[in-house]
Amino acid sequence: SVANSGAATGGGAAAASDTLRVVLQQEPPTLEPCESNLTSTGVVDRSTVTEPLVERNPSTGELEPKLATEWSSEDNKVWTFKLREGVKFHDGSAFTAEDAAATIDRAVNSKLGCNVEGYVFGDDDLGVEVVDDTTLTVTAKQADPILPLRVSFLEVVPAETSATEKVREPIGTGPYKLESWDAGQKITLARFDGYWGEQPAYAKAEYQWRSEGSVRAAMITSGEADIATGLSPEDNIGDLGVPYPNNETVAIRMHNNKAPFNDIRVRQAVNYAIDKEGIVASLYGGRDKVAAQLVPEGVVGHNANLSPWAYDAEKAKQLVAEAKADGVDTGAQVSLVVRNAQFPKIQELAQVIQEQLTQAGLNVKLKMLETSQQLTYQVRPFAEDEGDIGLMIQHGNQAGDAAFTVDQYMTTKGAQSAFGTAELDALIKKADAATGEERQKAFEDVFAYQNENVVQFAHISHQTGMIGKAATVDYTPNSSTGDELRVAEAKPAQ
Amino acid sequence: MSQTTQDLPGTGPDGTKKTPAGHSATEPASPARREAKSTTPNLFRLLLRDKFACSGAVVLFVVLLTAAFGPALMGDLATKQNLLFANKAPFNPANGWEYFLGSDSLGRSVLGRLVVATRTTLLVAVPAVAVAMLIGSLWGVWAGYHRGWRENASMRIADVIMSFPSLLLAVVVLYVFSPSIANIVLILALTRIPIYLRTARAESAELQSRTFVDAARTFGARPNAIIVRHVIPVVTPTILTLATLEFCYVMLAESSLSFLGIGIQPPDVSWGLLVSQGRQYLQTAWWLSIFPGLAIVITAISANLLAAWLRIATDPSQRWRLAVPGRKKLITRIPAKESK
Amino acid sequence: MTATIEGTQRPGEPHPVVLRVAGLDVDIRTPSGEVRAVSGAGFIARAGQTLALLGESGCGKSMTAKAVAGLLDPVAHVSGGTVELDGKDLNRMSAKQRRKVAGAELGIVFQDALTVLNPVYPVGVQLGEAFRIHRGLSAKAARKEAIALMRRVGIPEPESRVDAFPHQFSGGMRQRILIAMAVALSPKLLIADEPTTALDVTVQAQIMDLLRRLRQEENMAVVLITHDLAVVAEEADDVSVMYAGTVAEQGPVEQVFATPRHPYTKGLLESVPVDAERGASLSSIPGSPPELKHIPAGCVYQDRCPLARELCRQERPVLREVAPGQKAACHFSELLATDETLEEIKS
Amino acid sequence: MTALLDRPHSGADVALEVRDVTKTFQVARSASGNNRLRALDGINLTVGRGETLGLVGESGCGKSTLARTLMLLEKPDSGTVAFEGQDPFGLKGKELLAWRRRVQMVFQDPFASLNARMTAGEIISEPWATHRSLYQTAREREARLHELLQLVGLRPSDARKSPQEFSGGQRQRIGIARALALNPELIILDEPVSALDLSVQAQVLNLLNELQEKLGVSYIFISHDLSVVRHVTDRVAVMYLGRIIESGTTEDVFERPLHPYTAALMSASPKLDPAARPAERIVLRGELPSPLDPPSGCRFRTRCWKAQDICAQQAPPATTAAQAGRVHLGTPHLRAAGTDAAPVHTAECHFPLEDPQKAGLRAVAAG
Amino acid sequence: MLTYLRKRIVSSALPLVVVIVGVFALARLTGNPASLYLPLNATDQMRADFAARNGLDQPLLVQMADYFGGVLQLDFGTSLRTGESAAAMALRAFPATLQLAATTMVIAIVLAVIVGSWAALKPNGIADRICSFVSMAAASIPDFWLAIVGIWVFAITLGWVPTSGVAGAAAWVLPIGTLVMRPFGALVQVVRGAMVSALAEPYIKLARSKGASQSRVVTRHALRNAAAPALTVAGDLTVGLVNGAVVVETIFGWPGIGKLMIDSILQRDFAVLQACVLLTALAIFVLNIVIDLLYALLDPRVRPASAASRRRAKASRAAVPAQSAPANA
Ligand SMILES: Nc1ncnc2c1ncn2[C@@H]1O[C@H](COP(=O)(O)OP(=O)(O)OP(=O)(O)O)[C@@H](O)[C@H]1O
Ligand SMILES: Nc1ncnc2c1ncn2[C@@H]1O[C@H](COP(=O)(O)OP(=O)(O)OP(=O)(O)O)[C@@H](O)[C@H]1O
Ligand SMILES: [Mg+2]
Ligand SMILES: [Mg+2]
Repeated sequence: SVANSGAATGGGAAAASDTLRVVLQQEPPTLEPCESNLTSTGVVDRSTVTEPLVERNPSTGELEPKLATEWSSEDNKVWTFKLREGVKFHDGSAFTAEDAAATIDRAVNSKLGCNVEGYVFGDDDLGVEVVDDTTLTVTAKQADPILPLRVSFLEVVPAETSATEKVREPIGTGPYKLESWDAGQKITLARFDGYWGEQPAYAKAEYQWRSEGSVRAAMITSGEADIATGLSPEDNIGDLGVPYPNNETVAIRMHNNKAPFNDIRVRQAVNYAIDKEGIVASLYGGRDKVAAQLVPEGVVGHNANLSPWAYDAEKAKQLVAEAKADGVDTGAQVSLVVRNAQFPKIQELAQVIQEQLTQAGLNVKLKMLETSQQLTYQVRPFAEDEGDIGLMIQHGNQAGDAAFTVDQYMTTKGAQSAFGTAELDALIKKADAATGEERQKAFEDVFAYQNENVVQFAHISHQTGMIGKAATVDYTPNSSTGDELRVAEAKPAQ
Repeated sequence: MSQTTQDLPGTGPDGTKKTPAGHSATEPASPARREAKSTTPNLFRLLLRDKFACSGAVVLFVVLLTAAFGPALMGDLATKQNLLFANKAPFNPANGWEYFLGSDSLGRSVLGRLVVATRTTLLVAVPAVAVAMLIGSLWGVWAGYHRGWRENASMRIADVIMSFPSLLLAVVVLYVFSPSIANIVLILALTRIPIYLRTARAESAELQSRTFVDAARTFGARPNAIIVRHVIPVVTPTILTLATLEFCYVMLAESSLSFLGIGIQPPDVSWGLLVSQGRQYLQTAWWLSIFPGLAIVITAISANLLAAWLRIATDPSQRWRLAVPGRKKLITRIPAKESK
Repeated sequence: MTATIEGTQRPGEPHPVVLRVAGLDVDIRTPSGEVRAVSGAGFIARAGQTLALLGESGCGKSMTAKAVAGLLDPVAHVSGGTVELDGKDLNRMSAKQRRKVAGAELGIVFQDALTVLNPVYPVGVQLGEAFRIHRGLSAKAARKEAIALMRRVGIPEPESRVDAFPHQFSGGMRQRILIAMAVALSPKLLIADEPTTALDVTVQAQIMDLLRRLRQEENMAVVLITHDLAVVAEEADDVSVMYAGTVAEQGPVEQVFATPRHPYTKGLLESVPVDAERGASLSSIPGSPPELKHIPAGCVYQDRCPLARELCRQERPVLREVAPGQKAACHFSELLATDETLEEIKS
Repeated sequence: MTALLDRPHSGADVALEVRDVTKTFQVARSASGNNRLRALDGINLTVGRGETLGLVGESGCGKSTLARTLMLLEKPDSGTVAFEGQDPFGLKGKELLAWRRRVQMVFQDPFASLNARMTAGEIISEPWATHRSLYQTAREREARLHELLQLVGLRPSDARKSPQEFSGGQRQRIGIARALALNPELIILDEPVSALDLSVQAQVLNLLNELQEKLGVSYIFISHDLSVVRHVTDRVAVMYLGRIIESGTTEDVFERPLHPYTAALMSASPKLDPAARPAERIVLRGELPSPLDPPSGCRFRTRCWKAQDICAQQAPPATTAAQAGRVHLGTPHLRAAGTDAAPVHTAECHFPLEDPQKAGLRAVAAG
Repeated sequence: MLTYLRKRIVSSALPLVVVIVGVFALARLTGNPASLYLPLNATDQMRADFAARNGLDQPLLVQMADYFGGVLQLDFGTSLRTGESAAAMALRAFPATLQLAATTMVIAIVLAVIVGSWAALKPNGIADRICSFVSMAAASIPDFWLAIVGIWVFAITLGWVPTSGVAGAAAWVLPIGTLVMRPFGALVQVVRGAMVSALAEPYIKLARSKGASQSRVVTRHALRNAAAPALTVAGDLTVGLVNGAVVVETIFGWPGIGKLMIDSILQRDFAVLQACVLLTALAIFVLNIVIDLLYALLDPRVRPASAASRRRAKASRAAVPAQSAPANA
């Protein structure tokens, strides 16, 4: 608001303390709850305006009750959810099992084309049944041990919500309700008095968006905003920058249908050739972690025993040479396909990798593309290129379960998987069906197997995000802050 | 009858008494006079006389040389990474001359990158300006000369191009083709054609009503011949001046495209891209964006200085401005004497 | 400078001296250096009389006029001499003082009537501007004055035409408007630079008529610049013949035309097509004036003069009295005081 | 309306014949709502071979428009033009080019008609770039260029200079040399000397005269300087508001004008010789009426001191001198040449003027 | 004048249609939006549904016919991204851009007229040289760089203005300060050139002959005559701004049409893109007509039919080719 920014420009610290001002990277296209797995939507929606039945604790990885208080299943197929009583929607109506059922139907079983549908649920529809006002059963086609986790992506909306059109301004049950949306300028949320849980500290939350990182940082330093997302170390935020591990992993995905990546030695060589430690140290200020697999610690299935590939330029050269000696055309051009501005310093990273792969004896051409173009390389059916393709991917597992990673990236026909093997597919299938310790173990095997026998990926790092936070605010980011910024957790600093 | 031919050579007015000075008024006799005879002063000499334009020319020449030979000399330097030597400040002799302008976030020499970027920048800006200038001005001259429907249609086409979002064009070209220097040139050239088209058309329309063009028509000269002989030479200085302003614009447009991520793509490197990439290090490593920015500004100013001069130098009615006041007097001072 | 003109005040005479120009030098900047376009020009203009400045194209007539009015192009500047208007030296005045004089005491009609009016303002506004500047009149009052002026110079229906734009007037009308503008504040001196060259004879006659009337009514001194001998003969009292930036000859019109004492004047008079000589070849002055860059030492006319001798190549003749009231800058002007043509004199 | 009779002094040798040529321009609508400006309104002209026809008239009466129309720079709305029996407007391609070669023009303004960015040599030899067959080799062209320069009184070294380096008179000579480059048979001279001062004017007029004598060129000579016209032309046509209102031999028109406008013109012309000045000068009232809204009937009536009611109602018929009750005197040198088909002196006026000599006689008789 | 206006409007309507058709066709060359709007692992069925829902499965000509049918009923389609009416989005963003463009141009023109006239008083003099340096530098600094430095200096270090946003007058300072540079630089050059030639015109001397002071000569007589070329260039520059000051809008979070357009392009949000282009093209079309009217207002000679005679008059007096018409950018 005018008053706020006016005061802010003057002193910086004297921000009105009843409003939390957040500055995002981009404006949410909509606040449609069934698309809240999209970062730009979810960051506002999730657990703030709308709430799911079940919520994953990003720190512990445990599922916690939200609008459902209990859930259970005998066979991992039919799941029964007990719903919380006394919950009200922002429009005053009471939350019942009807609403929960409608939400699931709308998001998963409709023709709405919701983003969660493809992202979290497979092609199959779910059976939903309202038992009574507070009881709901959800039936999966096949046994699904992580169905509650999947359900945690479904933000509950009233049953009256249109099932044929998406909504821009949702009605939810969350601690904040949407007060106003000045399209292009800002979104204002106001504390929902009828909230069933604890009242948040801030009466209002105000979202703005700036695409330049340095501008977001500047807004924190000048006192125009309290929280800024998606900063990078260069944005000169100083002490006000708070880093956090953000679940994102960067890797190179290699195709294997052409020379030289059709030879596993070359793919191994790529892994040896990249100086991950060096990159992390010099480009990312040592905050990122060198990665050995596509999921970071904290995700079910993360294999703690895997160690990253050592940086060994000599070995890389040697492997390439060996392949060459065996008749592999190691001089064939490889396109290193990179999406512009996907994450901080991606251009620099791409150039470093190009350089290091060239050192190893490969012929690498850098291809920086805009999102839509890059997607044609990222998702099946893959665009053809004049040569072999190495795609830089940034994968974030928001769900905390490796299934969300491996199904996509490692199965033979996975939407974002360049290739796989039958054995790996089998391992994955087994892991998907497993539960508990067994599940953890099974996915660990999957990751170990890929690193040893498939080598589709050259892992680079598990990234660290950074938010800017004014000294007047008390908020601790966690691994999901980038996807769901729970403003209700923020408090004025003492 | 004899009167008529009096000033023809050989039949001087004073018949037998022909003296050198009396020989003629138009043909200078003394060597000194003959030397000064050429009244269209040598352009190069005029250039040397204007300090500003001269320094502009020198800068442009250096830039051209850099673009021509720099990459061969410093190509390796520009790509040699050294992650342990990242973001070193400039003007530190201890780092060696290669790092005189500092190093970037990958430890590459800023100097080397600047030099290599010169070629890309010129390869984008010069052809883009040249292509747009050639097409736009020839088209405009043609449209303005013929007037009528050709003029109207051309102006409407210019309107279309002007109101077309050039960014969309950029994305289309980048998507349908691939991000390459040639395609950027294509976009920038295409979108700037109307500027020349309009200017050339206006001048040409004015020129085609001039009497000397009518005169050419009376010999039966064809329109194209008239355009080549009479219209183009007059329009050229204006178009050239415009082209220098456009040169600056094109460099900027290219950097804006880089900023939006749809321009020159790494590993190619241009001044605009360097500024764009360097902007995030503004507070931590100012030299990454300041030096390429300066390069753009200095080149633009130099081109403009030269163009301003060229405009005056080629305009007979303005050329006197290039004279430095009181520099040289061509005034004969002969004491007048009363005589009987 | 010896080439000044005494211009003595004849007491009790109705034609006091208004303008006295002496030794006027004007230099022009060119890419190859400075050249002198007007060199030591001098003349006087008297109230109620017309002085004609005569000379061929490019000889410096307009330059002299503009120098007197202080309106030279930036390419040129006055480098010597005095210009006295009513006894005040204009060249010594500050820019501000000169602006006070401009329009109020000295009016000028520029050579190119077709372009000199500002195309974007109605003529009424331009006519009234002098009143607004010097008399501080309101726009309304100035407009009234403009209408009166237009009526005075014979523009029909001034009330309706006062708001018309210059391009809506014919050449002759525009010329009248310019004259009206120059005489708006009844200046003491009016300089008219080729006011009729672009016009045909019937309009020319009208304009000359107008000038004559204004001169008589206001007792103005008029400096009339032209290269038309016939106009000079009909309109002027005195004439100054200029050649290559210098004054070649001056004196009362009848006297100068009857007995020219400079070979240039004589040559000019001989090249007039006279009715009787129809179809025959005309006499002309061979060659062309010297380029400003290459003004010869000695007499400026030497290259074209049939009488030129060694003396002419070495010494520049000064303007001297060769007959009562008549001056010429020629070493041999005495030779010319005959009825013979130049050809005959030479041979 | 009867056409004004007009024929050259020697009936057989007609070079150019113009019949009823009308040209209108589309212009901004005037107060009366008219937007068609009749610059030429039924022009009839004949030029004989080797003859000089003078065209005089007030500024804006259409002289240049006529010249431009004859040069095919404007297309007439109606009427015919025939040069040596050929209608140039019907020609195309090679034939048109051949015609262009034979008819040339010198433009009114020596400053605007030369391209300032070309040298004199380039300007003069420009026509050969179109008429390539005229001089095949560069050497021939060079030789001809020098010849032309010499002819117009310039020197070979002048070929390298650009127009700004020449004085007005010299520029006009370049224009003439350019017109001569194609060896034309008819040259239209649009005020060739009005920008020049006396001595230069004399040079140019002499040159033209000499060329005519040497090469037998015909001229149409447009000017408003009557003393010059009188000096150079054989016959004169007087234009007023897009029409030719009087034509005849130079002497007839100058000495014995039939039309009041011609008389006014003659009388307004300043004279160097005080003796030649008319005792009383006819000063016309008012301005040239707007060609957009020409007066009804006789165009001149708004300024004519002899106008009566009929002038406003009827366009005046063409009247010959004989019809006006004149004794035909003819021109001495033509009579000497032995032609009996003397040119006719006609004017369009309801009340043609009396013969000044007769009037003088009457005055004497009355006195 | 009215007939002229009518003619102008009719003759400019066709380009408007051409622009829209061109944008329509070109946008569809940039690939299928489905991958941007559907989950990465969307099934073929989902893709087909998406295409059918948005009419993307039809042949291009049918799509175009549908679109124009809609346009005639003022239905400009809905945004793929936000589900809002495309027209509403474009109309919401446009005023922000217009405000920015108008303010920028007004400031740029005023400054340029002052500086340019000052420089023109003594061509090639010291003031002129300084102006030429300053203006050229202003015109050649990358705007995004200037914007970021501006934020750094004025918002963070000095704290005088907010970094970005649209709240309050102070927020306008940086975006306009950034945007004004290029028009200012280009216009100074043009105004200077036009003023140099205007001050050399004979009517200036006429004004001086009446005793007009320097300031009167410059402001009353020269400026108005010099306005036409400046107007042309100012028009072109305004077109550039109306088409969206993308960079500045992006950096300062200015919710304008430029940002909307680039987002729509990058997000393949065709309906919004088309609505934006239609709107800007319309605005440019109106702008061109306004400029034409301004010409006539500034210069009474500019009446369509009298143009020919004016050219004649001008041509006949030009002793040297009129080289004074200054170049523009
Ligand atoms: N801007 C200029 N640059 C260079 N030389 C000039 C300029 N203006 C005038 N001159 C020169 O100064 C000389 C005098 O010019 P001026 O205009 O006084 O001649 P003029 O006698 O008025 O001629 P005209 O009868 O053609 O008007 C000429 O030789 C001319 O070439
Ligand atoms: N292209 C044109 N468009 C409109 N009107 C024109 C055009 N050309 C000439 N006119 C008009 O036609 C009339 C005749 O013009 P023209 O130039 O033939 O006159 P002129 O007799 O040659 O005059 P001057 O003695 O001034 O040269 C004028 O009223 C003029 O305004
Ligand atoms: Mg003059
Ligand atoms: Mg004419």
